[in-house]
Amino acid sequence: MSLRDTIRARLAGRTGPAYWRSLEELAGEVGFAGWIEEEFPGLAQAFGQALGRRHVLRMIGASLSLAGLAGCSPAAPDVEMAVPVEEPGMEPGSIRHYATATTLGGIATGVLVTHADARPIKIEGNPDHPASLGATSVFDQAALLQLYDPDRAATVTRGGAIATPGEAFGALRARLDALAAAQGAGLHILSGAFSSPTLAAQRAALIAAYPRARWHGHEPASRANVWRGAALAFGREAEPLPALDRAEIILAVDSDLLSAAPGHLSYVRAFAARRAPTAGMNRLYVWEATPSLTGAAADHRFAVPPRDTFRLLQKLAALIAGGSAGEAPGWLLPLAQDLAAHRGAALLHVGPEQPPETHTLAHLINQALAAPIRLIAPVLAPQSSDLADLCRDIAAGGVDTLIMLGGDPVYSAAGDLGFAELLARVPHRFHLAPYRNATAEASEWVIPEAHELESWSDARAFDGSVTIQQPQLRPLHGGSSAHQLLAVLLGSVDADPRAPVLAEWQRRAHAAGQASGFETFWQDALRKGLVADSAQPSLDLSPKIAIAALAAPPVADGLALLFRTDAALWDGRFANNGWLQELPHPLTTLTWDNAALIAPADAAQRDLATGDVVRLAIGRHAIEAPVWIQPGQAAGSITLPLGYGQVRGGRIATGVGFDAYRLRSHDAPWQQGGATLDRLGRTVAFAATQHQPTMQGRDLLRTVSLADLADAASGWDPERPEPSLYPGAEADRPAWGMAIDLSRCVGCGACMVACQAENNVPVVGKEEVQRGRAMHWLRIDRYYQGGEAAPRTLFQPVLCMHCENAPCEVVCPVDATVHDREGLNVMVYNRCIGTRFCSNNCPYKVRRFNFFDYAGAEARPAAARNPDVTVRSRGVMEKCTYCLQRIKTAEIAAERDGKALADGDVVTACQAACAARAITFGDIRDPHSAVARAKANPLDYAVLGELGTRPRTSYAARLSNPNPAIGEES
Amino acid sequence: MAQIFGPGMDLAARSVLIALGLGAAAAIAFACAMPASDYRTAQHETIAQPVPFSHQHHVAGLGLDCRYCHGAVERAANAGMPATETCMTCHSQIWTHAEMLAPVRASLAEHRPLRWKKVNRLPDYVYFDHSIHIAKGVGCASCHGAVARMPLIRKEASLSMGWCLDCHRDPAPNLRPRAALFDTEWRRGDDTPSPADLMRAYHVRTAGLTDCSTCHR
Amino acid sequence: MAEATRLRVSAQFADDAALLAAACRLRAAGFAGLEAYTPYPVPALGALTGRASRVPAIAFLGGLAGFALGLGLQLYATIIGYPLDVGGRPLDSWPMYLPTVYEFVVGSAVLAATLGFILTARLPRYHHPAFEAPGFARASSDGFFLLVGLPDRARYQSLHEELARCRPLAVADLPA
Amino acid sequence: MSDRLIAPGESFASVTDRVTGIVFDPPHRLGWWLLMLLALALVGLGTLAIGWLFVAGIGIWGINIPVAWGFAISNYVWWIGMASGGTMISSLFHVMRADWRSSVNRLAETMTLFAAACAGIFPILHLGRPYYFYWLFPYPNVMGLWPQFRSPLLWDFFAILTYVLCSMLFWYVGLIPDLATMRDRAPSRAGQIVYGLLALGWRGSALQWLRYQSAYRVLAGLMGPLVISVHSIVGLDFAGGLTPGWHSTQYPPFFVFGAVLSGFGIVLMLAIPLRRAYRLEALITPRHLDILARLTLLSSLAVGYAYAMDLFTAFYGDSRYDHDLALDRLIGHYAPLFWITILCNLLLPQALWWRRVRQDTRLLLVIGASVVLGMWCERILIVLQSLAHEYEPSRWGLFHPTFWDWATLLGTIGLFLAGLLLLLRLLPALSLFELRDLLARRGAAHG
Repeated sequence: MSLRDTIRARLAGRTGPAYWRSLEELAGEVGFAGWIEEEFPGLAQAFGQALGRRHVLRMIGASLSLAGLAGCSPAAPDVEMAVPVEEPGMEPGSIRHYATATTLGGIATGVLVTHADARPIKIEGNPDHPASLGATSVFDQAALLQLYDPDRAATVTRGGAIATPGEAFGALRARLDALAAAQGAGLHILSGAFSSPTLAAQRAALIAAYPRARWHGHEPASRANVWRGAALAFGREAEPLPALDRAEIILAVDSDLLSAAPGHLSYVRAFAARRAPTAGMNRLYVWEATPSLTGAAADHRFAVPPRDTFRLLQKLAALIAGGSAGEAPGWLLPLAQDLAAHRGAALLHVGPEQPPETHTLAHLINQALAAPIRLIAPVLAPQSSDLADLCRDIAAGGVDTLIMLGGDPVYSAAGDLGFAELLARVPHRFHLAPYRNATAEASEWVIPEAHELESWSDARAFDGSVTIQQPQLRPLHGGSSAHQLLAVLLGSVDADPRAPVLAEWQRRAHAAGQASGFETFWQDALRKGLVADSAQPSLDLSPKIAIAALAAPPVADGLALLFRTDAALWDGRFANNGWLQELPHPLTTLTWDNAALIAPADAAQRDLATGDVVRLAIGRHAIEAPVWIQPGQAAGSITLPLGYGQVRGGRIATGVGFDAYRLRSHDAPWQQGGATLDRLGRTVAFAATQHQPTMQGRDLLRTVSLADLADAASGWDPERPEPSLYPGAEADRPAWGMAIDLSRCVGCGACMVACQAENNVPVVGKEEVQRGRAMHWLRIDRYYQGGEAAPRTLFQPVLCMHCENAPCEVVCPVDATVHDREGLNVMVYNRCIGTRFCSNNCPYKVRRFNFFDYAGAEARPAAARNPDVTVRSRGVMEKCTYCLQRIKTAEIAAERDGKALADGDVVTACQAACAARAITFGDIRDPHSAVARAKANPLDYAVLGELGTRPRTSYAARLSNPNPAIGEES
Repeated sequence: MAQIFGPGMDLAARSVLIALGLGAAAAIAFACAMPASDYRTAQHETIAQPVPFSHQHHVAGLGLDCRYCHGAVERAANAGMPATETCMTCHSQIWTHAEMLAPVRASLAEHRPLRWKKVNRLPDYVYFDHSIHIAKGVGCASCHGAVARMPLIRKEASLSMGWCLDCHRDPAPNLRPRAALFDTEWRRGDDTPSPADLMRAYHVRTAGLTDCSTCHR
Repeated sequence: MAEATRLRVSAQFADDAALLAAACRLRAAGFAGLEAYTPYPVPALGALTGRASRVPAIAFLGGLAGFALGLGLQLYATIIGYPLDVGGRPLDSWPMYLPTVYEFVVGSAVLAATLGFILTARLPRYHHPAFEAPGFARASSDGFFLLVGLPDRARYQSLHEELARCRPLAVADLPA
Repeated sequence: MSDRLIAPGESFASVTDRVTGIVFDPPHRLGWWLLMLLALALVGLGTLAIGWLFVAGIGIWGINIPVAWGFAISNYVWWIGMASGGTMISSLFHVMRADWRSSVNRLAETMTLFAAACAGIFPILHLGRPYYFYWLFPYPNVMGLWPQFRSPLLWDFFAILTYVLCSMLFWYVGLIPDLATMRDRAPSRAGQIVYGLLALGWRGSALQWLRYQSAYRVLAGLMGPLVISVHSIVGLDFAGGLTPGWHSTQYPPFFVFGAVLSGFGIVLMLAIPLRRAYRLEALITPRHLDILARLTLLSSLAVGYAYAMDLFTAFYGDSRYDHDLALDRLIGHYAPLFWITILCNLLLPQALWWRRVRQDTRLLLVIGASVVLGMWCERILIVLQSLAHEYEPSRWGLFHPTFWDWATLLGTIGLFLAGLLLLLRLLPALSLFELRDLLARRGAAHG
């Protein structure tokens, strides 16, 4: 081949961003670990082990993010890597996205992983995936940090001594052979909830091979109540999927509809879409014992103690049926009428914490209302026996070998099971460990578990749709997946991570007689991140029981303890994740801690103040926990968030908060009565990011009820933008602006974590947060309105307003913060000398300062950072840039390819993450741009506009749709 | 009373005072000039590389196009360094046993990267994009100089912020026709379109080119 | 003043009045090259020298220069040097430049005044005949001295006579 | 009592002996050394604090967001205020030909010098990246960048620079004739040479005096406006911002009042022990103290007016932010600071209406000290309390000083003390030639 041809060949079309990777690419790209070692020797110990030694990737991008600003003399030469062999997708500066899925409690959310220079640096939602629709949750965003967590289990150990994977698998085989004679009797496997068809198949195969082996399921946040409730109502287990887009009236009972329920991102999308007068605004009623995001979004929220819920629901049912409720709160009748009046467009949703009976009752009422709800078979693989059974078997001495697939059952088992003690009696204990957690400590063999972004697998979304999870890089710590481990149990010799998944889907293809088209199917599934039409079919079920015949669940008397998954740590699996630890809890704004939430009335009665440590006891179990006085908490109940107080499992996870599992009962996992509370006279200092609960009557967060809309519709700021003596901005460039719709925002915080991930925002730790030095560029202010007992909760995301007449700029003595032609308030880190005058002069207080070398102190590997964003050094100011790097990337691409920038070409990280589509960004010059249209909303206003700062970020007032018959008071 | 100081003192004192004044002025001038000096910018310096690669030989001698090795320059922010296999396309045929090329062969054999020392280096907080400069008609030579005449590569421009600004304020003189972008020996001729024409042809707009956000993120 | 002279005679007086009287007398008698030294300013003596101070003028010029420099520098930097949009303010926000200009003015005026004084007062001058006058050390605490220079010995005698009439505390010839 | 500015029976010689005696034959050597050691110990502490600051970063201070300015800026304003007061005394009253100034101006100027030095440290220390402070200078650089001249901080930078420079020149020019005196009385050859060099060969000829007086008058005339501008600009550092409680047109004069008050306070604090220790009662007479006391009273009233206006505009105006802030000032977390300020700066000085108080040096000392303390509280209050309660309640937060905050403050106090003590032993503490001038014009007897 002549030279010229070679050149043409090399220059020949490398196309734009690909959304998937072929198997060949993958084969190449698993070399990540290799170059990490080459490029960041320091990282090797950060990962606690010497890393792989395969292909070395070119690493320019990351070297940008390495040193940050600190002491770089232009003369100092540094190294530029040249790879031995060019791999596809490793072009320097190339950005690619690869589809996969993250799971929570076994249920999948489809995501696209962004790769810069062939390494994952960001996670976005997968627009094609029903559970994501392009949005992400805090957990999805934080999965990236989890992936790079240096504290993850890294080595195979036996009894604490380092061993090799070969030895571990060998030992497994040995146990299996030993038990084979007895058909596997004595072989027990413990796994979390899972929806993976492959794992289900492997389980079936294993049980087939060893009929007397037992498989136990253990999920701390189980949805069993939901299915049992359905079973009671319809004779078979089912999962209700509310169609919020068709719902006008919604009654959520202790519901996690907008925060945690499988598919909540899609629910939020549908709910928010109808929070506008033009969209036939829906109305949300919420009964709940402990405040939740759903409650905060409600038009009417009623704090209902757990013991009353069922009885109240019965009365409601009676009222809807046209009967009488007897003695009931005043709002019940209007509510019932409202529901009844919207037959076919009204629905009830009940959270998994409510006992099955409540769910049954709700199902029956929904049936009566012809509610827009679809019933499907539960997407999680059924678990015939649970942890309690395992404990019984151990106690009976029938367990010879226990294989624990992932998780941390020792920590997350209900206290009354005494699993930790029982586990010690099992002769052979294997743990596929994500971290060196309590379970790993208690196990004989510890095999590091590969992160789901490192491994091949598959998982179902809330509606059953399957995503095939493809690894984004080779396991950083050389971990294995559950599939690999089971493959070994099933006798396969090589531990090829892809084989089990590929085999399962080939089998299915054969079964469906589509073997021929498999390759295309497979590539298609990988590219889309979705297996076509794999959603669960609806079940057509009819009630098998009458409301009257329904027996009330046992009510918990006395002081009730409510156990809830944590907004940041879920069931504790994210405890070692700095982003989530530092993510302020939406309602308390608490970071780095959990607290026993107590109602203001109860606190007053017991003379408790926030921070007081109390002793909570049920029976012989007791814990010590600091209380937090939580407005809106139902009197007589105390909420204990799970997931904290771990003693093993990483530098960050340990020694934070208290462990509520110790008080948890296996049979009543969500609520227990008859607890006692004693003051200990000690207090702890919390690290909350907001200390002022109310708005002080200031006009920062505006609210309007649908009824008063007409009056407000005239608009608040008659003259916008306010007249100014100063010269206006040029019209020759885009004018970037942002509109935030407070009616849509549910305050989940996904935008905060997305921003943190995108912009290399450092984690500062509890002490620094306490000292008021949290670094989030984007924060969510939480204000209460009304009385402590039943306040209204309002959320307002606040980021840099990019004021046209920016007060911060005028006071900077060195031009470190100035405007650019596109109206961005630019912060030039490398020019900043740190006078902090700009922060003093910012009325919105959106500027953050590096009081210490926060970025340098992070245990996070430099390779995990976004190479397109400067890492800030000590002593410089920083703030939201409207994702300047994304703007520039889009602009350069457009200029290079001679195209005009189109609306939507630039999407900020927060905007992308937001399920509610509360954030709109774009060019406000163009009257047709989405943001311009959003700002045309009469409810649109500028916060503190009277100061003449002319912010580019504006807000649309929060619209509520209260029932006139009830009124705003509650 | 006697004199404390001799007759010579006045002259001495005055000269000392004047010297001090001049000295201070000189020191300040030096401090201002220092950052622009070659010593600080490493301008015109060559750095020892793992392989003494001669651009002169490969570009002027063999007539290789810049893009043969720096393939990403038209598409990506970073021009990119050639993979070892690129070197081997030829050197698997010629100079196969040259001592000089041992590191190259080793790199391919052991899958270890060649670690070239960066010559044209920007601070980490500067985001330079090769592709847009090429697309807008700025040739390689404008920053990298006449590489075709460099046996060992050296830094031709100071790459100081002021130097970047000179061009960002008035790009016209540094634009060249598409055909000449990768020709480091190109000189403006009579048939060359005028700078103004080139500005129009490439749709170069100077508004905002000196914004901080153009280079700093 | 009296550099050209060979002979110098110093006379010490009891107080400024006596010194002043003596000075007037000698001047009337046609003696040139008189220098009077006092431990504190005696305006009348100053008046005798018949010179006015140029220091105020120098300071004023200094101030003018400071004004030009201060304003020029800021206008250049913000309009030509590197025009930037700062908080939407116009490039020539001259009212906001005035405080700095003011400091420039005062600063350079003070500097000019000081230098002006040192130069016009002919300082530093470490070696001077006056220091050889007996007891001259007291000129900086409570001594009042008159120094007379003579071109030649012609009027030497008459000078001594004149001085004697002024009742000095002491009279001395200084070594040439 | 006598309203004399110099006790009877003082002569040129006696005055000169008294003052030069402090240098050439100092009394209380032990006491001086003890004080000096104390001062140096404080300097050591401060050096430690600053060293750690550079190693660890300004995170070691209590500052945060919203309260991004803390002790550093408050101390800076406090010191610069006292400095300004000193200059005010020596320059303004010279221009007004106020004779009484003669025996305290040297003290005031020297105090100014070191107060300004202490002040000058803080703006640099408080930077996140202090090693780049020189970016505030307009100098040609490879980045093609200039300072941002609209920033009050930059005004401040130039103001301080000019102020320190001019104060030194003013002080030195004022010293020249006295240096000559020291030269002529120095017992040792070395002393003669050193003072001789510094005196520039001053002879006190009629012509030199002529130039000297006009020059000094010009300098004094320039220093007055300068010092007023300096502190007005310090006021603008705050008034230039949007922050409620700062954004007020009266800040520049308000800050000047405060500066003058603290200046008189500190001069009282220094003059009284000094005249006692070095038997200068004859030169710093009750009359001087009486005048200083009256001026203290006057400026205390001016400051009181400013406080009143601050609250009045807040409550009278319709800005709810200012309103809330003023209320918080009266009863909020930082209220104690406010009331201490009122007590020290406004109430205690009212005692000076009574002649008996003005004559009692002990009481004067107490009042002087209380004013200095009060002014510190005021500065702290202005900086902290306003920042802590800005526009968005969700961002309200408090400042808690750390050990290092205090250490740095003490360090500068030590520096101030050490400097004063040193110069006390090296230079005439009072302006000799002006005292002579005074004596001459008062027709006092010759020695």
